[in-house]
Amino acid sequence: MSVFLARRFLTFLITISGASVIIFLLLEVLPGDPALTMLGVDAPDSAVAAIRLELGLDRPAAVRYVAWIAGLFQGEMGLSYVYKVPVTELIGQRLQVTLPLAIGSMAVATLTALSLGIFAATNHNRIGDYGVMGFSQLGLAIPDFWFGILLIILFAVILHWLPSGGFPGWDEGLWRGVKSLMLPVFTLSLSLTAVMTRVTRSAVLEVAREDFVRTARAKGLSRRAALWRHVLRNALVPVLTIGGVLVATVLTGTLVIENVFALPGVGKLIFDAISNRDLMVVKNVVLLFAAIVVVVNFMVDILYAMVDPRIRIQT
Amino acid sequence: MALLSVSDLTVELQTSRGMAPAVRGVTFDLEKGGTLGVVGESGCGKSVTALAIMGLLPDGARTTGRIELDGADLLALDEEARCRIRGNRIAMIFQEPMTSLNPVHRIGRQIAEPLRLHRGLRGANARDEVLRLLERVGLPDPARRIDAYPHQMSGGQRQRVMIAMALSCAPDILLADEPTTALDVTIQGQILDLINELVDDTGMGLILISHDLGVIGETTENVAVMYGGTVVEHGATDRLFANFAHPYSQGLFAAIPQVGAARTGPLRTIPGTVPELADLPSACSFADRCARATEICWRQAPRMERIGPDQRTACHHHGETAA
Amino acid sequence: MNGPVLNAPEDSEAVLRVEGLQRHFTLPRESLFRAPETVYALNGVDLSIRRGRSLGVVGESGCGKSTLARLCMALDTPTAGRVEILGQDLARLPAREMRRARAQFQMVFQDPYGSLDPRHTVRRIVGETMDALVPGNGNSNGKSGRSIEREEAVGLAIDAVGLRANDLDKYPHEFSGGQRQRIAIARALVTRPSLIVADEPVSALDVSVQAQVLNLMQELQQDFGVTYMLISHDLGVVDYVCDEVAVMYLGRIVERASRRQLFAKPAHPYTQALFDAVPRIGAGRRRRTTLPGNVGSQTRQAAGCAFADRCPKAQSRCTGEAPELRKIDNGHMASCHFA
Amino acid sequence: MTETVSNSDRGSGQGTGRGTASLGFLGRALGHRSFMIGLLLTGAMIISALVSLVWTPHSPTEIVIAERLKLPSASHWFGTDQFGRDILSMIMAGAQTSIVVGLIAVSLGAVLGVSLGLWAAARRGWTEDVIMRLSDLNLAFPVILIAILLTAGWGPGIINAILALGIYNISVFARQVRGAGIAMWEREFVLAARAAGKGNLAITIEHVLPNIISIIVVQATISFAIAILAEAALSYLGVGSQPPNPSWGRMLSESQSYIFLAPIIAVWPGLAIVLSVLGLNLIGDGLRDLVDPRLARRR
Repeated sequence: MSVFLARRFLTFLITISGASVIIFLLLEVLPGDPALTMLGVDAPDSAVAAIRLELGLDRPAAVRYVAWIAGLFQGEMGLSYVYKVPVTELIGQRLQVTLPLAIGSMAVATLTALSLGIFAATNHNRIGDYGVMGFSQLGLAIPDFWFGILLIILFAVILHWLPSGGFPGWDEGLWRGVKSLMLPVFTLSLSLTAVMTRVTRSAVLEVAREDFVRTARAKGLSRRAALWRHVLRNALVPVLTIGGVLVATVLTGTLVIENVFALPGVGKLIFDAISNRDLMVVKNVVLLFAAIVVVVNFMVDILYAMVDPRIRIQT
Repeated sequence: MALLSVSDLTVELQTSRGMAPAVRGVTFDLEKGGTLGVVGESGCGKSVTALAIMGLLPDGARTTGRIELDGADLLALDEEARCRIRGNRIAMIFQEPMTSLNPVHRIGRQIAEPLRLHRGLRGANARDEVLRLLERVGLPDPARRIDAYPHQMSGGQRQRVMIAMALSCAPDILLADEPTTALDVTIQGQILDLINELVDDTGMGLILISHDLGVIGETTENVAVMYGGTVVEHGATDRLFANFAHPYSQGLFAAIPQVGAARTGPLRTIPGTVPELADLPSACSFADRCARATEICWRQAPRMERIGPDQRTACHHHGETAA
Repeated sequence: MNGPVLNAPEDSEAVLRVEGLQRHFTLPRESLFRAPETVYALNGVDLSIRRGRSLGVVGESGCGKSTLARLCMALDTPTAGRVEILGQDLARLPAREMRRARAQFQMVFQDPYGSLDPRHTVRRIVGETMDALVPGNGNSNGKSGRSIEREEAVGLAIDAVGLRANDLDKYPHEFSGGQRQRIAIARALVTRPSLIVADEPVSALDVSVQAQVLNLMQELQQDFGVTYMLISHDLGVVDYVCDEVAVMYLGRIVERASRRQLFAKPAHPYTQALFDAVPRIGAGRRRRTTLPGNVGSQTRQAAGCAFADRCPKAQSRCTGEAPELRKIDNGHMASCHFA
Repeated sequence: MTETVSNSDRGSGQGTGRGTASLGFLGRALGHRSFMIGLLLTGAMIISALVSLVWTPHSPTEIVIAERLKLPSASHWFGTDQFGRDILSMIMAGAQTSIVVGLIAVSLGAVLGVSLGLWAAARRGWTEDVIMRLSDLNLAFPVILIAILLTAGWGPGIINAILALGIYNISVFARQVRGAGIAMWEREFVLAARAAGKGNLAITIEHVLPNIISIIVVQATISFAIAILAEAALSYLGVGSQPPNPSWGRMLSESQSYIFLAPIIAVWPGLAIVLSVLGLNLIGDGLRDLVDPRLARRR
C-alpha cells in the first residue's frame, strides 16, 4: 500500500509542477514579451515600459517563475492587471458560483447514471436497456451549450418559469440562487450522465459474467442479491476511473455553461481575462483548474486501493 | 428411491447460429452417499449438465426432462425455491479457484455467506463456524487466514476455501466441476483425498466432472462417459475401466499415454476433432469419427442398452470387436 | 562441481548444453521500508541433450521449467551460467549471428490459440521463421519475401505435419486446437532445426487430439532426427515421448535418469511423491501418500535441501546441508542425501 | 445478467465466432442497424460539406439586411439569421469547418499518439514511464484549457482549436494504444516471433499494430465526434473559428442574442452538430461490435 501511494504521490507532484511550467512557458515565454501580449503590439513604448516595471517583467523568466510559485505557496497570486485587486480575491468570489455548479452537476449525474446504468444492465437486451442506451447516445451527441440554449428557450422564453441567465448572488437568498443555478446544473449534467451511464452499464454487465458471480449464485443468492453483494463493488473500479476523467469535463463544462447562462463564475472570469489580456488572471486560473484535475485523479487512485484490495500490492 | 434422479435431460443453448443442443437425453441416478464421475472432452455437455442441475444455465437456455431431488422435480420449482436448494442441499465447486472467489471480499465473509443465507448464522456464531470449516478442509492457520483476500492464497488453498464454502450447509450433493484441473499434481492429490474423505465422513453424494479418466477412476464408484451431449456409456467404475464397450470410451482410454506402461508403437488415436455443438451429427453423435460406423449410425440414434451387470452403453455395434 | 555429464563419452555430441544456469528476478517493491524481494526461478541447472534424443523436463508450477525453456531459446538472459547450442555460447553470439543461429533451435508453445497471430495466414505464420533468418527475405509484408526456397520449405513443413497445401491461405481461426498445434509445429520445423523446445505442447488439447500431436512429434523425430526438450507437467506424456527425464523442484534438477530407470526406480522422494500423486487409470479408489503443504516459496533460498519442509524422509541434516546432484547408478543422478 | 458456461467447455465457446465470421464483414455490417444509421448520418454530413464547396442555395456570407430573421420559407428552407444570411447555406458550409478541424486534429493525435503508445508498449521500463507521465500531464489540461492558453498567448484563431484538440488527442491515443499493445506483447505469438529472430520494430509492425488497428479505428471515429463537439464549443466561446469562416458553434453563439426574437435560428446549427456527432458515435460503436465481438463487452 505504502509503495503504491508513494508512487502515486510522486506522479502527482511531477504532474502539477510540469503543468505550472507549461502554463508559464505558453503565456510568458514562448509568445515573446508578456507586456506586448497584454497591451497589444500597437501600444506606445512608454506604456509598455510602465507595465514592465509594474509587473517586474524586466527580470529573467526563471526568476519570475520562481517568484510566481513562491507566491502561490504563501497564498499570493498577484494583482489582476485589469481590476487591480488580488487574483485570489477574484477567484474566491467567482468560485461561489462555479463550485456549486460543478459539484451539483456531478452529483446529479452520478445518481442518475448509477441508477440508469444498473437498470439497463439488469434489463440487458430488453426494452428498458435500449431506452437507456438510446438516451445516452443522444446525451453524448448534444453539445451542452446548445442544450442550455434550448432549455432557456423552453423554460425562460416560452414558459417563463426560470430566469434565462445571470446570478443574483447568495446574499439575495438561497432559493433565488438555487433557482438560477437549476438550468445550468441540469444542462451540465446531461453529457456526464450519458457517459457514466454507459460505463456503469458495461461494467455491471462485465462483472456479472465473472466466475465468482456464478459462485455466489451457487451459494443460493438470488440474482438481485448477487448483484448487490458481489457485482457492484467490483464494477465500481471502472466507474471511479471515468468519474476521475469526468472531473476535467465538468470543469471545462462550467467554463462553457457560465457563458451560456451569463453566470459570474470562474469561467466567465477567464474569458473576460482573455479579452482584457489579463495574464495574471489567466495563468492562475488555468493552473487552478489543472491542479483540481490532478488532485481529483490522485484521490481516485486512493479510492481504487480502498475498493480493490489487489491494487494495494500492484504498482 | 435415488437421492438425485436425472431423466431424459435435454438442454439447448443460445449460440450465434441459433439454439444448439448441448445436452441430449441424459439420464442417471445418484444414491445417497454415492459417487458418480462424469468424464468427457471439451464440449461434451458435462459442465452444462452440472449447471442444469444447479439451475444456473446461461440466459436463454431451454431445459426439458426431469431432475428429481428426493422425488421432487427441480425443474418445476420457481426461482426462489431453487435458491433455497442451491448452496444448501446441492453445492458446487468450480475449476478456477482464482476467478471463482470474489477478489474484493475476505474469504471469511465469502464462506459465511451461505451460513447466513440458509441457516441465519451471524456475527461470532458465523465466524466460529467458518473457522471450524476452514480447519476441516485443512487450511493451515485458519484464525489468521479467515481475514485474507483470495489473491493472498495459493491455488490449492483457494480450492480448499471453495470446498469449505460448498460444505458449509452440509449439502446432500456436491457437484465438483474439474476441481483439480487448474492445480499441480501433488496439490491435486491433496484435494482429491480431501473430497474423498469428506464424502466418506458426511455421507453426501458426489458428482465429479473431469476430463481426466485417472481422476475419475480413483475417486468415484460409478462413471458416465459423455460425448456430444449424450451419455455413451455408464456403469460401475471398476467394471467399465476393465472393459469399455463404446468405441469412444475405448478410443479415449487408448489415447492416454500412461505412466510406466510399456511403449509399444504409437498411441491409438481417434481421428478427426472434437465437434462443436451446432455441428453434431443428428443420429449417433460419434458416427463421423467412429471406425465401426455403418449406415444405421447415421440414421438412428442408439439407445442405452444394458450389456452386463452395472454396465450400459449406447452403440449399435457394441457387441462387435473393433476393426 | 557436479558435472553436466550424463553419458560422458558422447557428450561432445550434445546439441544443447546448459551449465550452472541461474535466473533471478527482482519483484517490484511492496513496502518502502523493505528491500524488494527476489524470485529465485533457476538456481544452478546443468544438463545436456545428445543429438536425436529427447529430454523431458518435469515439475510443478514454480519449478522453473518454463524459465529454463526461455533461456534455452535465448528469449531471456541468465543471471549466471551459460547455454550452449551446438557448441556455441548463446551469450557470446553477436546479434546478427544470433538471428541466423536461431534456425538451429525453435520452440513450440503451450497455447494453440494464443501462439498463432490471428491476422496472419498459415503461409505467413510458418514462413515467419524463414523471414528473419534468410537475409533479404526479411520483408515485413511477407509477400515479397516469397522466394522459391521459402515456398518449398513451407510446403514441406506443412506436409510433414499432415496439413494440406490448400490450408496455406487460411487463417488460424479456421482450424481446431489440434490442427493449430500442427501449424505451430510446422513453424518450428521449417528451418530444419537441430533442437525443438516444446513447452507443454499438448496440455491445452483434448485427450483424443493430444495423442495425434504426440504421435506426430514422434514421427518427426524419426524422420528429421530432431532433438527435443519437452517441458511438461504430465508424466504420462514425458514417459511416452522422452528418452531421458529431468525432474525439477524450485529451480533445481533433483533427479535425472533415462526414462526406463526413472519410471522403474525413482530415487528422489519428490519424484516418488510426484509419481504417487498421478491418478492411475484402473487403480480403483485409493489414498495416496500425498505431500503436505504447497510448493515452497520461490522468494526464499533454503540453506539446506529445498524440499526438506515437505519431505517424508527429511532429517536434521537436510535442513542444514544442501544435497548435491550425484550419481547413484549408471546414468542416474539424484540430489538427495538418502537416495 | 448472464452466467457463462464453465471454461472446461472451451470448444463450444471458441466455435461461435466461426459461424459469424463466415458471413463476412460487409454482410454483418449491412445487418447492423445502428451502424448503418451512423453511416447514413455521417455520409450526409460529408456530402453537404462537399456540395457546399461548389454550390449552396444562397451565399453563406452575403448580408441581406432586408431578409433578416426570416422564418423558414420556400426560398430559405431553414430561414435567415440576423444579417439575412441563408441558414441552410451556412450550415452546409459549416460542415467543412467541422470536418477539416476534426480530420487534422484526429490525424495529428492518432499519428503521434499511436507511435508513442506502440513505443511505450515495446520498450516498457523507463521509456514507458516517461511517455505515461507526459500523458498524465497532458490529461491535466482538457481541450478547452489548452485552447485558452494558446489563445491567451497568441490570440484567437482556428489553428489554436486544431492544435488544442490535436495535442489532447495525442495522450488519448497513446494511452489506449499502450494498453492494447502491452496486452499484445504478452501474447504467445509475439514470443514466437521473437523466437524466430524478429526485432522489436518488426514485431510492432507485423504483429502488434495489425492486431490493435481496430481499436485505433474505433477510437479515431469517437475522437472525431468529440472533436466536432469541441470545435463547436470553442467557436461558441470565441476561441475557435473566426468570422467570416462559417461555423456551427459560432452560429449558435450569435443566435443567442436573438433568442427572444427568433428562437428557431438557435435550433438548426445545434441539430447539425447532434446528427453529425450521433452518426460518428454510432459508427464507432458499430465498428466495435463488428470487428471484434469481445471488444464490445469492454465498454
